Amino acid sequence: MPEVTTLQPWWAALAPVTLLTLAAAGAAMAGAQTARRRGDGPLVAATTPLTETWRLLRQRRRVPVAADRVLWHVAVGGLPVVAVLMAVVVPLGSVVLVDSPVGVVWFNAMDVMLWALWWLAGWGPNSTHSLVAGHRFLGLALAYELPLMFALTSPAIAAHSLRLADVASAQQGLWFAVWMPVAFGVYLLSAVAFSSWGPFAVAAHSDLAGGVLAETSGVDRWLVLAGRHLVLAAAALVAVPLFLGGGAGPVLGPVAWTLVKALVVLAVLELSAGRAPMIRPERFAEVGWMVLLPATVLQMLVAAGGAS
Amino acid sequence: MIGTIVFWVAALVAVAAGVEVFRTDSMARASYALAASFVAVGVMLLAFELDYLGVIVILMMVMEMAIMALFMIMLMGMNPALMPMSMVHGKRTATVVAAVVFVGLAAAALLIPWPDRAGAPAADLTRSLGDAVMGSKMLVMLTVSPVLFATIIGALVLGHPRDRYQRYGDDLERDHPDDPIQGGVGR
Amino acid sequence: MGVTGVRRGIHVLVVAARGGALVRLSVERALRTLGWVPASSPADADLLAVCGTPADQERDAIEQIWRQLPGPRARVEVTSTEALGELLSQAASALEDHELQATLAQEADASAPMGMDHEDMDHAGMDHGDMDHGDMDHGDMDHGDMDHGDMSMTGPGGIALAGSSDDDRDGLEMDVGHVILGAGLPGWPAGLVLRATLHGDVVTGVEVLASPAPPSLSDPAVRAALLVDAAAGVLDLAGWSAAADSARRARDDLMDAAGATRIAAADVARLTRRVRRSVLLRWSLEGPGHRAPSSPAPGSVVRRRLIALLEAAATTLADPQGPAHVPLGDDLALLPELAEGQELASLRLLVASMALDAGVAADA
Amino acid sequence: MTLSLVLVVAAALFAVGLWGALSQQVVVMVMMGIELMINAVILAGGAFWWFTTPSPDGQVLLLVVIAAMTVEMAMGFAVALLLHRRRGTDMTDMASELKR
Repeated sequence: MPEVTTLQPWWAALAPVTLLTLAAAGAAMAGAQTARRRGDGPLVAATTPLTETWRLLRQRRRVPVAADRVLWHVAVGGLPVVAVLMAVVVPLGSVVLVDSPVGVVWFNAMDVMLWALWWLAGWGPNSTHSLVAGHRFLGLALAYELPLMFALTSPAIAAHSLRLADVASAQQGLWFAVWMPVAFGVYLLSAVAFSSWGPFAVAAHSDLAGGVLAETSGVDRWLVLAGRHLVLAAAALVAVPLFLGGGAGPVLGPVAWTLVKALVVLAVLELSAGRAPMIRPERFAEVGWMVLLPATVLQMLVAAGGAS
Repeated sequence: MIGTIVFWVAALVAVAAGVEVFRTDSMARASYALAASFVAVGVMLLAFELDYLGVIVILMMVMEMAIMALFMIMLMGMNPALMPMSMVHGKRTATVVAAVVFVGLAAAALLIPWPDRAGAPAADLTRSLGDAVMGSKMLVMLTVSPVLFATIIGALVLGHPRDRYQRYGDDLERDHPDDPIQGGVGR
Repeated sequence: MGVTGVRRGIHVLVVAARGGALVRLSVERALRTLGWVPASSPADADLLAVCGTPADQERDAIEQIWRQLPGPRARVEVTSTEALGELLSQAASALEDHELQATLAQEADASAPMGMDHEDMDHAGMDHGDMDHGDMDHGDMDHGDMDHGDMSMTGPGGIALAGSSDDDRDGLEMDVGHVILGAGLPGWPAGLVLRATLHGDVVTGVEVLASPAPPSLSDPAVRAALLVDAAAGVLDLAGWSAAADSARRARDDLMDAAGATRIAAADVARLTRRVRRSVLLRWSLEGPGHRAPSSPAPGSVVRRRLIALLEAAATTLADPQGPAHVPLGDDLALLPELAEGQELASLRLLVASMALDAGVAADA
Repeated sequence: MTLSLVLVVAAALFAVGLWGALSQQVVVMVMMGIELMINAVILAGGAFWWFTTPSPDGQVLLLVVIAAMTVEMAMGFAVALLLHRRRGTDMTDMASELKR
């Protein structure tokens, strides 16, 4: 078992800050891509998240008639919270905020929280479009979640542990991403899906007038949009110990390596936006159950064979 | 200290959310109140160092309630604009029975001299659970798995509105099923 | 445009009144040069840009959309492309005008149903706010004969509840609703108003309440621009915003008075190849707008129309004297048949693929 | 926190669930009551395990309880759905006879 020091609780304040910085970088990347497509300059591109934040924080929020405010607020505020909770179990080199012995399952539980949050974000405003979008997200979730669970199991089996630090240190020499490509691929795909982003942006898409965002304005909207980038950033962070050898690497320290790797994964996730047509849940469900699920089960067998 | 406070806050949330399940008029709120109750119990299990089981309870129950909320709305048909309605029968009997059961159980809990702890928990409880499931208690898991599998099949058979003859034709002659919306693999 | 120093990143909801499609193209082009962003819904918008002159019944709808802008907010009505830059910069300064915004906020608070929380059940007969969302029809509830007495079919806030129907596809009740789809949806054809009957999110009926009046055009470049614009709309709804943005650039080049037509023609050709080649697009669109097995032509209606739109644009550019394709009337009549059994989101794709703004519908 | 106190909490949860299971008219609401009762059982089981015999066997037992709950839910929903499709009701009173 590798030595990992659990940080004192007051370091916890740094977790949201770090994650927010990472998410801001991610949002800037996505913003830059959109701006480039629209023909704007690079300066505009990089500042898109800031101008958008400024705009939304000044905007008043409008609540539709007979909205379920309580559940709506849970959904809107829950996204950033879940993202932070996802990230706290990630070891940064030899230190970790919460050294959970079941970090892999914890991550899984937090991604399941997103089922509830996206649906509630659709339910809350009492509007047809957002409710349909919330339902549609659950349809997608049913398709990606089981393959994701098996994809998460593969590294855990190979490392003989559910602890993320153990999983990271089990990859001395060869990263799990290299010899578990199916699991890694399904992980990336699911990360995009549970963030409702890129080709899986089913909960907030223009074909349903913005979906769960159809009635969301002001600070609520900011929380949902920022929460989405935070979730992407958290998923990128978790990928590092799971598949990319944790903080291992030459010259730079483990903390730096973890962040660098996370940034690369984040770039992959963020830049998936707009590159491909939407993968519709009604089409994807069959792929998830009939192609990805068997593939990840086979991957798990390979992982078990390679580990023993 | 912090652990104890968290525990009792969770206990309070668990019971309060449980009561809210039956007090609220909203199907969505009822489902998610139940989810909150389960999450609180999951947190309490974490206090007993049952990390794996605690997290699994949270994971499964949030997932289940996300789907349950759909069933609630599907079968009870409410939108967020709710009308208060009472869907209760035999309220008095239920109240009496529940009260008696509570008093009985609570009295038992407080009055019975519970034995002291025998043995100490393993150093790595998750690993010990895994060893038990894959070792001495393997038979239990071998029994549970087919039960779960049978449940999946049974529930699908009962719940699915279309059978394969409706999809593939009377003699199962179609290459692609006749579904309202075609699936991504074409099966 | 001649507008400099204006804030960037303003979100604009572009609403085209009947016959305002051409003006919309100019406005959208202006937005891009300003670095402004098209809004996806009224809640997202800072600025409401009405293109063309709305008729009386359209005015009501636009007023309702205006009420849904959260504020700070401003609105402009663009009837011609002249002085467009000035109009927009005035709107931008209106957004920064604190006094004006305070007045607008007071107005909004006075007219909005305040405190419509869950617990307040007695605000019956309030203003619905959103015309295209909460407008559900009354229906029967078969819990009615149980012991909870008489229930009104209208929920709190004056919003009608979903009803039930006998011929429900999934055999579930209480999921029948009606939505009005019209102005305010991004990329929606100017002047089209639909009333859709939904079972959950499945469309079971579509009624055309108002149909658009497509412009009659002589300039082939503009005609091509409208076709490419329609293709961009389809691509956007299909989620492929990279391709949609290329299409919009080509469209803006076509609208350019200086005439970047030649470049645009090459762009359109490239885009057509890209769309044709995309396996993912083909796969993704097999779901929506896929005709019943009885239909002779296999594949997705939406994808075929999308490619036909781009090809029609290319043909128009290559041969300016060429014929202006099939008229739109009978095509819109096909919509109810095509839409039945589709999801709400797929209905949007179907409508977009009809290119009603361009006034020509490609052969499906 | 002692075993007795935790058990009182579990008893409270159980009683609330029981009240719901006995008094609710709608099948899904009855199921929510049952869920709440199982929730109490899980809590009590966890407490017993921790305060009396913290051996792996107890964890396996809890795992089985959780599995049983999922089976209950899945079958309950399937039956509720079938009932709804066939008879258009979700009330327990109207489903008291199983024949059509």
